[in-house]
Amino acid sequence: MSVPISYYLVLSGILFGLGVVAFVFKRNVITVFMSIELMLNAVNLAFVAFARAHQQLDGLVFVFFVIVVAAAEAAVGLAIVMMMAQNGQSLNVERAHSLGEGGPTYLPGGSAAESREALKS
Amino acid sequence: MIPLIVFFACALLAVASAVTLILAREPIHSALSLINVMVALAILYLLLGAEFISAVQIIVYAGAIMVLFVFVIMLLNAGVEERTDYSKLAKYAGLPLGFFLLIEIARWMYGSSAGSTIANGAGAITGAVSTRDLSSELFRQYLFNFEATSLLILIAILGALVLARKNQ
Amino acid sequence: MFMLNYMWIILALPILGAAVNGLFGKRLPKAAVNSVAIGSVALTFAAVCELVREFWYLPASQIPWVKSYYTWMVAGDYTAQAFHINFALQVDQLTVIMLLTVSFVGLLIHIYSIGYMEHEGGYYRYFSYLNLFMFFMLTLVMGANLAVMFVGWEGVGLCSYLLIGFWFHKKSATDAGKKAFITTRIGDLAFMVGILLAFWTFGSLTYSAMFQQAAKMTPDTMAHAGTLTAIAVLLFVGAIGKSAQLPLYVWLPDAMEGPTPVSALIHAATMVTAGVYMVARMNPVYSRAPIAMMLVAVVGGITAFYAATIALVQTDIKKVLAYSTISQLGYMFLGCGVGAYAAGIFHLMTHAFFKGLLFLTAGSVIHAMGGEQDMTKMGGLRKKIPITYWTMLIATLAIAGIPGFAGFFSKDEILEAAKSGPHASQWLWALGVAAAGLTSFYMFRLIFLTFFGKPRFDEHKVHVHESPWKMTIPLMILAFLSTFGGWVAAPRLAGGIDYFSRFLDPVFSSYAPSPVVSEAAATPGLSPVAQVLLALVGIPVILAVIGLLVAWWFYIKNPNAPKQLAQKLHGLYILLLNKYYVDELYLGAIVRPLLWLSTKVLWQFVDATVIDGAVNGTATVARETGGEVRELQSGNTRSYASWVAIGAVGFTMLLLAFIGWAVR
Amino acid sequence: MGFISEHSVLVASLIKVAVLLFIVMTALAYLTWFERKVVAHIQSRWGPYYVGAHGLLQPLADGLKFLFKEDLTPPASDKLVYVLAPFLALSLSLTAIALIPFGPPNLRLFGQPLFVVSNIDIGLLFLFAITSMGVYGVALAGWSSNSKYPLLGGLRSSAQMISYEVSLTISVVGVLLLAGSLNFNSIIEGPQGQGGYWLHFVPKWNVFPQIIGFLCYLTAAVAETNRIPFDLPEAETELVAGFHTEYSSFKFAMFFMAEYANMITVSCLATILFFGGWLSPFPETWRWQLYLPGAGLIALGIYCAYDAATRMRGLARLQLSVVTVLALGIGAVCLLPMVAPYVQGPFWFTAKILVFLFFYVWVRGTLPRFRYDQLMSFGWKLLLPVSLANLVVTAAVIVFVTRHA
Repeated sequence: MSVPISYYLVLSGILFGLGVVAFVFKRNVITVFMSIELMLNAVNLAFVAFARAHQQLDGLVFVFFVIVVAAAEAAVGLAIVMMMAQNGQSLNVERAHSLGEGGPTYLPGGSAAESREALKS
Repeated sequence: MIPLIVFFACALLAVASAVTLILAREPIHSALSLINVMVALAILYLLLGAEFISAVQIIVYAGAIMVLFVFVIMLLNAGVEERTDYSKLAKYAGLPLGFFLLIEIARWMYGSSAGSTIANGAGAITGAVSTRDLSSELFRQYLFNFEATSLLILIAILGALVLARKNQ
Repeated sequence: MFMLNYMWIILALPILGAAVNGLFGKRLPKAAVNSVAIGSVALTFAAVCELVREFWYLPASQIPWVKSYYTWMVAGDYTAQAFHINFALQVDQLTVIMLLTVSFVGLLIHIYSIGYMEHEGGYYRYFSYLNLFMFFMLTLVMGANLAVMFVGWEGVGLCSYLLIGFWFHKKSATDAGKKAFITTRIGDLAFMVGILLAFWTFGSLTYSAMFQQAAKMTPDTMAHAGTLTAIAVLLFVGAIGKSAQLPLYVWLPDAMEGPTPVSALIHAATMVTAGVYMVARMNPVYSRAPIAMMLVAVVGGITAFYAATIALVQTDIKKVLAYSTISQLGYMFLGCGVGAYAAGIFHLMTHAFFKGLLFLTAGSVIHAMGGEQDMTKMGGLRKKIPITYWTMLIATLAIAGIPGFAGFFSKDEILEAAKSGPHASQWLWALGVAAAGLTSFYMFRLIFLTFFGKPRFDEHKVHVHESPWKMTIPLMILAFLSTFGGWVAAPRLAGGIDYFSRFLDPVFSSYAPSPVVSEAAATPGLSPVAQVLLALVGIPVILAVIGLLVAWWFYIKNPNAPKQLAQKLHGLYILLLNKYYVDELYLGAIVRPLLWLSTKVLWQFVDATVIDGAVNGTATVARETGGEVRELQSGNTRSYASWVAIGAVGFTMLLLAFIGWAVR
Repeated sequence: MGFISEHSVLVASLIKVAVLLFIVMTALAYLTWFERKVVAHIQSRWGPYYVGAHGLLQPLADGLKFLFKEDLTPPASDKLVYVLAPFLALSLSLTAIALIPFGPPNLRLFGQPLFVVSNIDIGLLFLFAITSMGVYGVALAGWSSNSKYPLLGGLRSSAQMISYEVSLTISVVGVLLLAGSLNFNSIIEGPQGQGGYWLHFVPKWNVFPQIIGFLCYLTAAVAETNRIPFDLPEAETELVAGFHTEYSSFKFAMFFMAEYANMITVSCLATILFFGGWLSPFPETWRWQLYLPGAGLIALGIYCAYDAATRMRGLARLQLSVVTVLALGIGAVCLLPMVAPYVQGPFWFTAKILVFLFFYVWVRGTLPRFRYDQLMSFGWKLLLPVSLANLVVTAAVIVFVTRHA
């Protein structure tokens, strides 16, 4: 009784989609990073499945590279997060928008309402 | 029979964990659920006969990268995530489209590969990709890429150091 | 056979020296720079000698000896018409002559330069340029096809530019450099077109192939001028530029701004004669283009006379020599033009000797006078700098064509050809002879003004001293050569063989439409002695002597006669003094309009309004759109993420649609 | 029945796991006893003495105590994670042991390898995978109990483990290069398996060519198990008890057991990689080694008998005599010719492991604790470069030899 490859692919597709949703949905920088990792994992699954299906090693080799890149990304990204925190900035991506149109407006950490006020100004 | 059971168990675990990743407000919980996903995927890799990959998946991803995440979360004591909602775009366009993408990709991948089957778990383990072949592939055909990635990660390390250094 | 197989060594040595001096010269001590520069050139000369020795034993069947080293340019398919150029070098009699002349004179002048440039800044720079020049000149001479030759052609131009403007802090020097470069460039344009036309006509740029093609073609006649004539004329225009003939001679006098050894090497001995070499080299083409031949001859003759007239009244010692160079070059072209290529080359060689010597002695004089170049402020130097004086006197006798000296033989040969050669014409002969008279006049004027009479300078300020041996040794050697360098052609006078022409004969007769009589047909029915006597008391010689006497009368007998004459013929004097106002003419006719066009039209209209307008317009548009679009940049990462998601969806949709279509 | 025959591998594995679990649990319990005894003697004390003869029942007592203590959870803690952490720690450390081969794989019972639970090609990698997950137990425990000291302990442990895992792995790679495999059995049977002996009696253990790698491994392993001198996560004097400050009763016991299980795992790994695992150090030709296990046990029994007869009184004497009987009995069985070969593997393996465990306890009894920055700089600036250098040199030598052989 064998598992059709399509199952794996569908699973990876679902995971990837969930990763995208998480990427859009999450507010915390770290979790946003995590959602990226989730997407990468989904892609890896697809790679391995294809490699298995075609009996070729290239897919597996590529997984390595994906993992390495993910590691690098995590290292740098988390360092950035650390700096954000050290500068007393909130980890909420919606509050970190110094590059936004309208210049660096610091959103007070209070209620959403006054934050919106700050955004408008 | 067993492979199917294993597969569905892992798939279920993975998807559920991914959903909890999204829903959890506590970053640690998200991290844990992501680890779950990774472990589940590692098992699936075993099922697919990619032993080495699954080991690497656990060692590097779950054992190193995610530890880093947990470490940072603990260090910053990142509290409960506040569900601010400044981005109308994300609310009304991003999320729906994300879900749409999810369904679309899944559907397409199914359609593109429906019916093609591969060897089951037990067979896969016996017919597993030997680490030797994998490494020879990696160090012969993909040597340059390998070196390039090593350089990349070195640069990443340096970048992380520079960023995290106390700025004086 | 070693050197014949490794001819590139001859080119490699000087460029090596140039590279070493140019790159590290700044840090090297003077001695090292010297040894590098001199050593490289000396080795080059040795290599050339070895080459000549091997060439001597080469069977005639293997001449010209061509060796191709690597494929340089390829374009088009490998058909007959494909543009395929090798970096190939060639040796034949003509090359041998040129090689010997260039490398030997170059060597001497290098040695001379050590003494002359001793106290100058940028010492290493000077020598690296000089070596570079040697490299390019040798390339020009040895190239086996027009392309390689063109490389040398342009390279020597570059070096002359660099060396004329060597004292770049002097504006006049830099201007002179630019003038030389641009003026020659005008000629080079035509030259290039000529090359391309030649390729288009012959399907190759390699000499032998071209000449074979040319030999197949029907020669143009006086009545009907065809492609051959066009090629010949175009190439000759290039030669006009390079060899400072009418009307493009204007750069050469200014080129005297450069160091004197440079003037000697580049602007007297070697580079300026490149044009003559080219015409001689392309003789199969020229011989089939009578109109071009006539053009060459006429331009040469007129230049010879014209420049001589200007030289009459110049007071700057180097300027005089410059104009005399122009006129001598005119002689060479005259020789080539009337079909006596051998005579032209012969004169080229002898001229290299005595004109190089003249410049060097002039440099020695200037050196002795502490930088003074105006002859009217000299005089009476005879006793003070004897070596310079004697060598310069020898050179003068040579250039004036006094029998027994080198110049006599070559010039006589040219005039003979002009009188009785294949393309002879009385007028050209007359021009040549007149120029000969004038030459001897202004040269002796120079001598008398400089060395005789009482000093016209403050002896307390300027203490005149003989130059160091580094400078005098080359002078003596050149003096020796300009005395006996011409004797190879001596037997001709007695109706015998001209060994020089005999030696060069294969080059000029192998592709000639009708066998060229390079030895002037001796007057028949006379005993050799009579012939010799006839030659010795020939009209040129007489005129030369007259010129000598006139100069003596003017500048020794009664020194204020010149002024009176100047008063009498004031207009002519002024005209000559201002070199026929040619520079001013060019300035008014060409330079000013160009300037106006470029400032008023091109700059202030085209650039300012059209181009800038376009650029600024784009910028404005970009800014406006950016101002609109930047509203998107909310700074909210989630919005960005949403944009990414939207993009992804769109792309995926596209992809799926495409795949669906592809599958279907 | 059909199911069993169909999935004999599965069933056999389950049985083996159960047995192994039992053995390991006991071993853990008595490892604590062992440690306390040794440390006590190092500090010239008697150690546990009253509960049973030589305190042999002490572990039992401890276990009961843990069970009956009140299990309290801090109210501010994150319940789920708080409960999850100890389970994670223990289960992972136990799982690791399942990969260890305790004897030659070709010894079979009912067609199933007797001493090998799982003999997979990349056993070593899996071991590392599992141990690398072990960090979470500590880290999460530290975080979830939501109080200062545990948090600090958790942070320290995660940083420390990550740091030392790197050098641990790299120091092992040298051996892998020599063995050319990731499978434990092929590593064990590598050079010595082909009957390799120097001077006919010195076994070709990897430790000899890889001495530097071995030292690195040993150091990193101590740090990996959070033991003195690297026990900063649970430094009593600095952080009360580090990550398990808030834990009590059985959850605490789990952490406790996990630590000892890790010790065992690491020792097993050292044995396998560097000291030829379950292979006997003596050449095959020395037949008498077959009877060494039995002889040893009988000797132990005799000692116990003597001890019981001379020193013990009452209950203790009874216990000791039980031990005596057991020892003598098992020893006798081991002496039987058809049994003896089966015992060889486990015997030697256990013996070697015991040496390592003793070493651990010894270190604990001897060395003081590092300061945290010292720890980090030592790990990154000394250990890692040395192990890397070892790896490079090994690789170079191997390449050279294979080229010229």
